[in-house]
Amino acid sequence: MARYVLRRIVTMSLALWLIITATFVIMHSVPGGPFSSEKNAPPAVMQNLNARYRLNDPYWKQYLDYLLNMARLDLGPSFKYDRSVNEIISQGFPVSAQLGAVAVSIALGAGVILGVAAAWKQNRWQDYTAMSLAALGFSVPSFILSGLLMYIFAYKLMWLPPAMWGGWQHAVMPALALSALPTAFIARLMRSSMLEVLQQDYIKTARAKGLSPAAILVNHALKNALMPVATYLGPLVAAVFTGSFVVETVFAIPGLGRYFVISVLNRDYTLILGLTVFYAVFLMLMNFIVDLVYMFLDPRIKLADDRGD
Amino acid sequence: MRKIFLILAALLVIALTGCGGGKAGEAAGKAKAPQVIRYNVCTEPETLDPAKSTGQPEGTILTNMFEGLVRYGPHNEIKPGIAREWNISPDGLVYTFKLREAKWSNGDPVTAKDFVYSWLRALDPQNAYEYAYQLFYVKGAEEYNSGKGRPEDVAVRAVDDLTLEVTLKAPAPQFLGLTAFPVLFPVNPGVDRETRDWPKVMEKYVVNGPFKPVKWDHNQKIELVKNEKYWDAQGVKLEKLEIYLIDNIDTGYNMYKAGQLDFQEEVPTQEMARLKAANEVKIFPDASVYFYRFNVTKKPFNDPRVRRAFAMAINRGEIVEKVAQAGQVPAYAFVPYGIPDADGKDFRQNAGNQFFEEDVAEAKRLLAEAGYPEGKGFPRVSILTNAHAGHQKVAQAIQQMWKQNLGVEVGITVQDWKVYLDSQDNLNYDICRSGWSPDYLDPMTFIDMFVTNGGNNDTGWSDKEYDALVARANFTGGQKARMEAMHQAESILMKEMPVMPIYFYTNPNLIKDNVKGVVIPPFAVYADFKNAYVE
Amino acid sequence: MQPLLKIEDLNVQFETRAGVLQAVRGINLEIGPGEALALVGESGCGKSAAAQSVLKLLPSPPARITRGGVFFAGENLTAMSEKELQRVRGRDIGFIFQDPMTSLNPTMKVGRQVVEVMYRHGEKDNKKNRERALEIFGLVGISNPGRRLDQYPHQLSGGMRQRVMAAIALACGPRLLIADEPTTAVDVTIQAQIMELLRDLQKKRGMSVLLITHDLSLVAGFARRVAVMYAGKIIETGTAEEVMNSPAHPYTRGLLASIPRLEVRPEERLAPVPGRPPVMINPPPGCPFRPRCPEAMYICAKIEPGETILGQGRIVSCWLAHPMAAESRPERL
Amino acid sequence: MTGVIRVLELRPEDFQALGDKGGPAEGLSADPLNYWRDVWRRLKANRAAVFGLTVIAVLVFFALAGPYLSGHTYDRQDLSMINQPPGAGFWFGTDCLGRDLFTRIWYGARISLLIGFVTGAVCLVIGVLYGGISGYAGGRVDDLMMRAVEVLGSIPFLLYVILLMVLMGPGLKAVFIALGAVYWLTVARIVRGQVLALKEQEYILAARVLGISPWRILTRHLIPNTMGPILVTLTLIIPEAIFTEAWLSFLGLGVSVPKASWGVLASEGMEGLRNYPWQLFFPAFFISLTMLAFNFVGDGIRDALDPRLRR
Repeated sequence: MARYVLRRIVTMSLALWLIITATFVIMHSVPGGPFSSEKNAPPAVMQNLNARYRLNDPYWKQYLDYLLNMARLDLGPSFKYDRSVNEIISQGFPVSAQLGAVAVSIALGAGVILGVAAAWKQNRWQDYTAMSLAALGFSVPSFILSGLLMYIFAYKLMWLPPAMWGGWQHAVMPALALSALPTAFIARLMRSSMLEVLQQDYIKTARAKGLSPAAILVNHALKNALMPVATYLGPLVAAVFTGSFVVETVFAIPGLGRYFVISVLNRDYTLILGLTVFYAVFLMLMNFIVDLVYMFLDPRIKLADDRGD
Repeated sequence: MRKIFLILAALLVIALTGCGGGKAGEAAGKAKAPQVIRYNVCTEPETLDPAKSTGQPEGTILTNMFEGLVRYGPHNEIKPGIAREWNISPDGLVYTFKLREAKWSNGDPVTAKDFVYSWLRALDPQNAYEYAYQLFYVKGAEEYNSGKGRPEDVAVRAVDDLTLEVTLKAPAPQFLGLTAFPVLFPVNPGVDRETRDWPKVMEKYVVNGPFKPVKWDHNQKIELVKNEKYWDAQGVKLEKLEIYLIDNIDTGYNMYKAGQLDFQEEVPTQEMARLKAANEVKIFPDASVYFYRFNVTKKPFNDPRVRRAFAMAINRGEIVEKVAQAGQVPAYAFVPYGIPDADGKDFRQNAGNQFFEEDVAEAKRLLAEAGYPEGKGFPRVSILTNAHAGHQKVAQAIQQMWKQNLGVEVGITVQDWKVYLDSQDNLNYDICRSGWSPDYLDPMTFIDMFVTNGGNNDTGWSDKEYDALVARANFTGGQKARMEAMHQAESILMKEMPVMPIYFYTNPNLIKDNVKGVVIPPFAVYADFKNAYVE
Repeated sequence: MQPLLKIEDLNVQFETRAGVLQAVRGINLEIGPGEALALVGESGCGKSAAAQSVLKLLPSPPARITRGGVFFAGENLTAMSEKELQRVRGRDIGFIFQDPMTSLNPTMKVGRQVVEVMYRHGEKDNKKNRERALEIFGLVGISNPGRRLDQYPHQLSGGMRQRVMAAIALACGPRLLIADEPTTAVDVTIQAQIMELLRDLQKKRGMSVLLITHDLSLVAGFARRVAVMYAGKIIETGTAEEVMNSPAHPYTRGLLASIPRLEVRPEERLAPVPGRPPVMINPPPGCPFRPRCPEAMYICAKIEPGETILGQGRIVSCWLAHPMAAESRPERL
Repeated sequence: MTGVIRVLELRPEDFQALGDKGGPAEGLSADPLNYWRDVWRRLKANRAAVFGLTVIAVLVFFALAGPYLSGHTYDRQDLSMINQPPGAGFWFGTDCLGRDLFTRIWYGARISLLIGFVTGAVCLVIGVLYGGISGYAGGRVDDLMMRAVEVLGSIPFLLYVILLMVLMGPGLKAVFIALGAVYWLTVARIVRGQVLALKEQEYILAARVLGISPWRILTRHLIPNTMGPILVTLTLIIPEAIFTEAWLSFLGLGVSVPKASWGVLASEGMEGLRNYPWQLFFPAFFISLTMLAFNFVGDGIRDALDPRLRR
């Protein structure tokens, strides 16, 4: 186990280094700098700014400095905001993650139920209804969905507050908007994996045992059918927990997602790098956790270096 | 055109009638409504450090928390702030400010030393504040900031606790007004020395203005409450000012409709027609100009006839009415309305808004004269704009007008904001959308842009006579001569036309009817809530 | 004596895209209490469909019982509701499937898979159930049963897994055990052990067994009676001795000729007679075995043969058994 | 049934040995249909997939012909006719600059579908080559190449799309490249997996033993056999690209004005949602319809390839 974890850490670090390097290169080849503005400041002022943020250093030095700071878990100051990148992430991420957790729960719950219902009643109305719902989730772009939700529930019906982060009422619309696509995806994934499982011999065994359909579903089919969903969960959690630009700006959620867009638009170099690193680490971590969960779900799977018995 | 201005002026008066001081006091006395205003400034501020701030949203928030030496009144007049009175030497170089006995929100007295400390802090090259150059009028300031001089040589001096003496390197009538804005605000030296990141920590944040901050929820809102230690606390009616930081205007609009906002800085364009018809939107003057730059360093816009032809071949009235829709004023001059002339009247009104006329026939003639009859043989050129829906709409309307009126096919190039700035700075464009808002209420902030190699010229245009006129205006103490020089400069600019004015901005706002007494200045700050109240 | 299981004119169809597949075409079978019967045929002949139709285990759609019925201890299983059937399954009738590799839930400990049946059919005390499972594990010959209970299927060998399957089938002490090709997927040495086990259980517990197999060699010494199935019909029945010693149907003769010798590899055994069985979607007229039959006659291509009773419980469906065949082809006798 | 009874009048010659005259036994077995013809047959039997294909065909037709039907052009403004509701003159109404939305929708269809198809093609080329080479080479090369895919998979993809868009400037070409650059990973993974599995199969081994060049094996044997899963992936990537472009348009980074993709039209329409709902309805409807159509077709192909899932 320890060896396995160690090996994962080594490969993760290597991947991280590659990502930082690539981002650094692309980022600096994009025209425009963090301090360009409509009103051009005198050269002396620009000189001070560049000196302060070390943009006068040669690229290799900036790059090495960044790597060294990274090693100390310091992602540097934001060039645009009066906050450090660490602060921005630690303030935004919890909000995005909370909302993301709600959204993933909805997606998982609704997706699994829809998928199971569709598979269980294959080619009957339940199947068609569930799959039509899933298709809807697939087919509406998030900015339109968000806008429509707000228009209907906040503007017309006035059932929910239009925006901002507060009580549960504030989480309803953004969570729905965030979960539409993953719900649809999980529902379809669940349906096909459930159909696959339902054809397995052990399901027939379970029926021959005289088990009720509910018991077969819960005790024999569900766990086995959930495995492909578990694989998808790693990237999903990584994507949803780090926030969505559209949902966060439309519903005025103070999360992390917006920064993935505006950091680039602002050429906020440290923030771009910081977010990339954070996302990559988080994704790798989630995938690692998924592997562990998988091990729990499927006793046949063992970690590569942990062959017992 | 004149008519439109009058309407605008009337609007301003209507909007500001509620702001009369005496009436305000009475109304507030009777008011039962809770004195809370919820205002959306439409963006997360980059910083709340006055010296570091550069934008209007930051300026707006800071102006409600701090007070400089002076403060703008409801009619754009300069009123005493922390300075009780001031004296300017006849040569316009030495300013002596007498401070009143004001207090910081932590109880410390506000002294002249605080100003010295704050200004030197703003100029410190180590701090690298972008807008430090607003202090470059002060003798020794630029030298210190560029590392060539010492802080002791910056000519700002505390004569005693309540007397501040500033010496400028050249006469600059706009300097007094600048002291009303963030970079020149005082900060509390004790707090600044003790807690370097006080601008981020609301518990440590110490102010000397009408409101003090309690909470800053990033991308949500900043909560301000009345600062009881403010010298004019009596005049402050509001108990609480909630500044929302919602950047999606549509979302803000929905919140306004749902009764969660009282006031929003911006109005969704597609709502404008309906809101105007229903009288729900209030339009304030804005001393800014919307214009297109021409790249005069290369064909075809190196020919002033082509530039004039292009400027004459669009229908500004239609653009303002159908596209921009916020009651903007078509511009046939460069300096906007709302800037005082030497006689105290309006600079624009004095010179008129008619340096040229829209005349398609004349435009065609000019274009033919330049060698492109009916647009034939005209090189492929393109309008550069940043990726903003409104600008793209205007560009498309203009594109069609040029095609129809001149027979010239013009492309549109949309770039991301920073790339666009880069292209504009490096003259990588043919025609470039631009806008300019004043740093201070003086024509100079518009006129000095276009001096040869000026940092914000960005057209490649150069004219010796123009440069001489700007220099004369800059080094003449007398307002009359200064203004005269600038009027002349503007007429050269409009003859040569390196820039094509399109319209003068307005500032449309969504404000609930029961919100009174808000001052909405035409530049630098969106709204001053010092005397605001809820009816 | 009343038979324990009686299959009467059972017809099973599969609706496929290509058309209606007639998997079982009117079979009749009886198994008495404590009796072992073997249903023999190639894969695809409908024997598994018939066996699974006893408990209506085939997925419906596409499978459908179109005619006939199954009676268990006098009760009509075919007419029972799904709920009632669930009570019969696993309790009165146990089922062992062909492939122990896939027939056990890979993510559930085998002990629980056994206990589950007992829990379902009445005994809610899982501590007792566990003890019983331990007992049954011993009974089916699982060594070290205490440890095995808490293992997952992938940790067991193929033979061991088939024993677990047997344990599941036997958990509630059923009166009838249906073993569907219980030895196909395990290797030859294990095969003998499994058959030994089944024989043992049948004898000791007086249980009826319906053994489904393609391998006539397994039948000897296990089942008293044998039914041979081809293309959805039973083409020959009789006692094991009768069928083995004097087969009446050319197909049976073919099967017997291919009884495995050790040097023959298993996959060759699966096609004892040259050619493939027909797909029963709109089959042409005549005997379905005709294309592969070395002794086919003109009549065989025209009309499907009916049953000829050769003796008590000895029936064959073949034109060769027709008196006229004997006349026309004297050399056969 | 009555026929059977009549035929039961048996004659001795019926019992003559048939010998080999009965024809081959195979005649009775199911005809092994050609694989792809079978897939196509199954696809045609799937109503949703047929619906999807029809919709795509109709959309493509209108994308080609639509802009010429109404007599308006996509960029012709009439500032006196802004924000007109749908009616006789303007079938889908007009936008905020008085342009005919019907024409713009179909012009947008051209661009959006082009984005979908070209991005799909870019992904296909890169993904098939990369995955094919990786899987075919195997061993260390495969290991290294797949590690690279893994690393690329863990970057925040939208941030990179924006970075690339900003780097290249808005416009169709930039959209193709930016989207193609991030979506090919899936194709590469799938192709590689298929190639790995196929490589070990006997006919490939036989081809190798016969000394056929690796390139020929790759193009003649492996790639045709991986077509199925790739097609399914493409039906996911194409709408996804259209989707992402719409999202980029929302950020103002889509195609340049006055050209308009559905994404541009939809994000313009968002502003008018409260007052001019048709400006959002039409682009949103066609985006959704396209998504649905491609999804149906994708599901259909998958089911047709793997008939176990839908019987």
